[in-house]
Amino acid sequence: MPNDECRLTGTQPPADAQSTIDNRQSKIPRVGVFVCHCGINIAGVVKIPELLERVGTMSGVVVTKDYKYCCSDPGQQMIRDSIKSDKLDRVIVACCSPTLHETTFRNACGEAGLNPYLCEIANIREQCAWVTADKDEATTKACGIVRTTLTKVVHDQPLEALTVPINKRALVVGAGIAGIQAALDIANAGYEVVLVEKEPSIGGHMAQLSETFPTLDCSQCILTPRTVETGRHPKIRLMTYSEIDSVSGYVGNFKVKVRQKARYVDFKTCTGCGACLEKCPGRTESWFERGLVRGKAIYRLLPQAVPNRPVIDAKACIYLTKGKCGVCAKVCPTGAIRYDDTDKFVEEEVGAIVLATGYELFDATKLGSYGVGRVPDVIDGLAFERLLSASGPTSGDVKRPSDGKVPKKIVFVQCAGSRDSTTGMPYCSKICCMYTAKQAILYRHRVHDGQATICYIDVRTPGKGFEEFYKRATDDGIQYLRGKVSKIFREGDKVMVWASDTLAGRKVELEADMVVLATAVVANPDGVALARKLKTQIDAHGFMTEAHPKLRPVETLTAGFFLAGCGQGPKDIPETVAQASAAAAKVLAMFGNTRLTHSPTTAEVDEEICVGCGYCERTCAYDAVKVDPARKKAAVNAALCEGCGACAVACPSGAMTHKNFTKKAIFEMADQF
Amino acid sequence: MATSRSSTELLEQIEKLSGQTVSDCYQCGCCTSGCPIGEAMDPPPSKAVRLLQLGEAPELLDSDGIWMCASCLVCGTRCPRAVDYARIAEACRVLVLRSKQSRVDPDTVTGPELEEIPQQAFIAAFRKSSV
Amino acid sequence: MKGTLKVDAKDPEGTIRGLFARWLKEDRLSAILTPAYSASGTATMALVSNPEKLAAAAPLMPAMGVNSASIVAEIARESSPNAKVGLFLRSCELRAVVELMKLKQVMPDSLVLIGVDCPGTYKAAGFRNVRGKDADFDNKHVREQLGFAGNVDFRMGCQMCEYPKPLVYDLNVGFIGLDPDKELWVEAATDKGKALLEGVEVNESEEPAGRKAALADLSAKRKAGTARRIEELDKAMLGPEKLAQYFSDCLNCHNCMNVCPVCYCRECFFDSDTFQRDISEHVRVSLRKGVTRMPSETLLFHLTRMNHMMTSCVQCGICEDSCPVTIGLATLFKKVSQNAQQAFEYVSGRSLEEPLPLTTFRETEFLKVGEE
Amino acid sequence: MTKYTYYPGCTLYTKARNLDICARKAAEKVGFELVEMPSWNCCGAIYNAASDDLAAQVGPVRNLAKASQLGDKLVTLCAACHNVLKRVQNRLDQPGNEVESERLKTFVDEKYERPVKVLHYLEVLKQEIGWDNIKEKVTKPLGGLKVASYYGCLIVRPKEVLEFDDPENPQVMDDLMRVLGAAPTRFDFKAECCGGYLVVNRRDVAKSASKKILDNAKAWGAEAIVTTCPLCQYNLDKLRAVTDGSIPVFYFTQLLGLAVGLAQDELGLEHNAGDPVGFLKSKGLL
Repeated sequence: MPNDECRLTGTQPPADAQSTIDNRQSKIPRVGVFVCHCGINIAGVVKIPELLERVGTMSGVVVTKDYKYCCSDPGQQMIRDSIKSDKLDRVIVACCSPTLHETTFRNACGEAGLNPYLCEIANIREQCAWVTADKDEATTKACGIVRTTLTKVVHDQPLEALTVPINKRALVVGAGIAGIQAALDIANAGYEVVLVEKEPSIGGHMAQLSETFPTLDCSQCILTPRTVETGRHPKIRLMTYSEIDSVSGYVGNFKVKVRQKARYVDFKTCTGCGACLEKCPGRTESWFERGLVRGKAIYRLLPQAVPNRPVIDAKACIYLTKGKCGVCAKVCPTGAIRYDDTDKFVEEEVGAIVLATGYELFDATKLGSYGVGRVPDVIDGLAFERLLSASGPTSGDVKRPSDGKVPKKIVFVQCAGSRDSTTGMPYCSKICCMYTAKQAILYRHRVHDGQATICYIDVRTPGKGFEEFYKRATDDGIQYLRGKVSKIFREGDKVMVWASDTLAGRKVELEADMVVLATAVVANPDGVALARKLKTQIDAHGFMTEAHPKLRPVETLTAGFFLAGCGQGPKDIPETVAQASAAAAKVLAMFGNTRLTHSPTTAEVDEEICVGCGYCERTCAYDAVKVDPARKKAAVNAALCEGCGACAVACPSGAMTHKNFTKKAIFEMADQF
Repeated sequence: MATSRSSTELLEQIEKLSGQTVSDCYQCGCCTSGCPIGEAMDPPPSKAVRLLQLGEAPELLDSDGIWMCASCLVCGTRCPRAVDYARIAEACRVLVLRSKQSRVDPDTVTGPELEEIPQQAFIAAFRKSSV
Repeated sequence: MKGTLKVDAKDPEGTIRGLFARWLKEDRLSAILTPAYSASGTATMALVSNPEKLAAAAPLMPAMGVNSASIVAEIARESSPNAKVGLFLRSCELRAVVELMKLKQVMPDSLVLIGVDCPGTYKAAGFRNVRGKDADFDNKHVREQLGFAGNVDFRMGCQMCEYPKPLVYDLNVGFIGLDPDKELWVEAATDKGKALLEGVEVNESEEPAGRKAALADLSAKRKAGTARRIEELDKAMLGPEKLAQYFSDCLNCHNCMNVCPVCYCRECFFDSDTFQRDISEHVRVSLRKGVTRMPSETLLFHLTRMNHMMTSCVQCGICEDSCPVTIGLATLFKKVSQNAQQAFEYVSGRSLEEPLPLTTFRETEFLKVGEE
Repeated sequence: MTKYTYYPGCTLYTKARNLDICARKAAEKVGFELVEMPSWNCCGAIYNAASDDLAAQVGPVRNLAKASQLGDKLVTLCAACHNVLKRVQNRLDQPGNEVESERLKTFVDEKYERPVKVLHYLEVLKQEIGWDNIKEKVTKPLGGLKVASYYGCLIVRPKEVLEFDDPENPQVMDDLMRVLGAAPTRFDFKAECCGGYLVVNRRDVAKSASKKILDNAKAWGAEAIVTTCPLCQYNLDKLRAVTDGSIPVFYFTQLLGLAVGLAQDELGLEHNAGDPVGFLKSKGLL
């Protein structure tokens, strides 16, 4: 902090200026300082006896104590006892980061009758012991950190935690296996769930898959019971072909606006007989079949779809684009076709939201040298799943797209866009090693004399039964070639692959009938857009960020939002299901309470000073601050406020302040250095 | 041996001259896969970088491979870790040439086609491979 | 709508007063805020509602005592759709009004922004002496406009002004690059502005090339001068030691803050109890170095003001005019705000639509920071 | 008629006259003029990428300084010259490189007036003239001739410096061919290296690299190949002629000249290998 003291040379402050002056202070609070050794984490660097002695002389400190592990029960008991016996009205615990144990120590203080918000953490582990080598310097720094915290704690006011009621309904966004699992777990616990899916039916990418690694059980067979249960569950309100328009409110009390896209089919009247599907002449690219076949304008994703009702793709429908045709309406026995259908908006009120927005595959046309789009027999892994799937366009026969011939040689290209920080994504997509092995095995099941070569950089098999599955692939005669593919091109009806064998140290040219790219897994772009709209955190690649990578893996930093599935990062089916159940458990744990507590360290407005310029409103990331245009005063919705302090910083006059982080306290803290 | 410097010094020199960090390479082999003359290059790019990673810079400087790179830059363009092998090869050549050793002696290049080859090729070849 | 307006009797100011009279008589405006002379001949601002009293109005007066945006903030804080007040203001004043509108401190609905070209102004204090007894001084000044452009007696803010023509207005009255004895240039940018020109005999045309060139020339000269001044300023002020020196005369009077048109807080943070220390704290701070300059925190005050004002500062330089110890605030704020605004590709007062830089985030901004 | 400062380079004055002459004459047909820069010197033929090698940059810097006195654009045609001049210009302009840049400029007598935008002839056609305007000037369309456009390495890489086109699947020359009435074929080796200057002492390597390019073009059904670079032209055309003669290789400027109505003797076909005249006659283009 800049200050404008005159610069005179040769004038040194008296050695113990600090305590001399502090002891003259008139209003002296009673502060107890408890120094934690954190085993040797702190005590190995900071000289605890010296720290205690120096802290003991600070104004307001009436007692200093230390203990090997303050967070342990005896450690907490020491604090509780001291509050009573020494009549403490403020507590400082000098220990690790407040993210770990602030709540622990505040609760301990609360149990001893001290307002929990009069307890502050002085972080002398991460901010001192771990980053300072010299013991004397570390001790002085720890002393400074405690002194600064002391300045703050004497300004602290007792606060009461806010509580808000909970609406015990949940919203689950995305009905792939993650969303389905989370919805079922919550619904089976007896709470209502609104399950929103943007596609016409549920199941997500899992419905596209053939068999699953490492057990080779049929994806459809294990998924269908779940989709059916979801469709029939009395507690689940299923909204397919729908998207989240907006979310307002706060944890426990969200208001969600859902846009139900025009389906042009009345789901109540439609029986799902499929007559319309046969007669429709409109053609379109089929997302679900990965472009392997042309779809129809009226379509359902698959015959086992839940709900088993078709919708019309307005862009491909001849009637809706040109006003002629109307065949589906003519053949429909129940008169369910509604050409005048429009988007509808539905409002739902929920208390918790599970985001299970899933993944997509990286756009392989960006990998220019791989010939995607130029060479028809270069396809991605999901397209190959459709070729292998019994419900796919070839009923499970492996035929290549260009001429329908059975490919005798397939080259599988791993890391197509993964682990690539220049043209693709820098991370490992995690599932490709195993699904490529599986696809090669399944290919050899279908085409017994087929040759499969897998070009890889590293084979990663960290999962139960994975390494054994990899061995099964090599036992089966599948050739593994270590080297990233650089170029794929066409020569006659062959697909040529330029690879290398880095183990032998040479370049290799492979001739194949077909190439399958294990394209990188990326966050679903619609999920990314939704996260941006909801202002939940996403990482540089669009994956949603968990509140803590180890200890809070299914929560977000925005209270009330939980994560499940590949929207948070690439993962396989068992991991996805486990995470979905964990998210459901978090929701249920929240629903086990009647009211939610909310930290009272929120922003507040001094209306005497506020002129309503709106800097705070525009700075708030949580929509918690609004300026009343008539009164020209800002107001804080404490239930929405996350206490980040951005508004208080933005406010030029100091009308906006942050409870227990007043500017006065902060300036005085800064003055300590 | 191209120079009398130690392997560590050579690696430092190569990294400085090329602006590349050899530890960035994770040996995926993409450079070797894509090299249009990869079959003729010994060692091929990925193996050359591996030699540097292993502290075998002198072996690389003595090799034939560094003289085969025609700086078409395909390897660097496709490298997932943005390592430009063409610049590493250039640095290696420069180090050899600066120790007054030519790879190609202009006088030894003969043949009837010499009449036809565009002079840009001669200038380029001699700039890259002779003192 | 734009074009030239004929000037009668070589009296451009009179012609403008004529327009004022017409607008007030026909009730197109209920009052007009304009530069005017007081009974004793001092330069001031006046809110005129009675067309009979227009004689005191001096729309082309080359003097400025306050940035009138401060006055507008006083009178138009609340929305009042029935009033129609014309603001006859210079470029820097209108730019400040625009910033205050964005900051919700001025309600736009009751106001009509009428801009006027301004080649530069003298300080209002003492202007009576500059002007002497020459009643036609203002018109004369307008006639020899560009001759005065490099006038070293002008306010420092004016000497560095690159926007002699207002940027946002409903209607603008111009004379730079024309012969103001014969004609003025009028330009309506909005319906409000067009309504004022209804019935006025305007010879519609494209903006004369001579006017464009004159404006560009003036702007370029000023920019060059500014660059030179900033270079000098850098020598005098860069670095913590020199910066402290630069402000060492400061009396902590806060005049600069009080006259600043875009400094809009009701209570300055520096007047709040944040900086009220008891004596023991003062002594403690003093003990660290042995001596503290009093009053304390003057440098912090100026740094904070730069920080708070940099994105909205319209560089009018009125802060320097009001400084009793003549600290070079105009050049300083020119530099600071220009740099800050360039960083955000923002120009204060350029547009009502451009969001205030610190309230928005563009993913493309500051991509280079930290790359070195 | 817009005039552009033009840098031909050594090879275009000798063994690649057919590339140069057609370019100058065709330019006038489509509406611009190439004004040759006076007293130009060698570009160095190949860019030296060693970070400390300033000496190799001096030649190009002198050319750029000279060009900067004449205008803010410099047109090149030879892919090698283009690559070198563009990369040296980029090195001069690179933020953070000011010290080196100033040093380089002190090595030459010519005053460096301003940064020069180095434009390849193809970029002039696309960006400055525009396909529509060229289309209007086509008097003898190429009758659906199936051509594979071969760009080589030097005009597409390094992509962030050359900023020419997609380095994996460039399109500019394909677009030009389409405008001229030809039918560009798909082609997977548009920007693969032909072996370049290795032809000087490793003819075998250049031959096998060139063969792959020709094979792929033929596999995609190309009847002819177009090039932008004298060395590519040599490796694909004359070098190949001694191994397997089967597909004619033209400079793109030759086909451009043909389409905008240059006379046969202005096309410099005698410098091409094989029987280009017979080929063009068989296609009804001569």
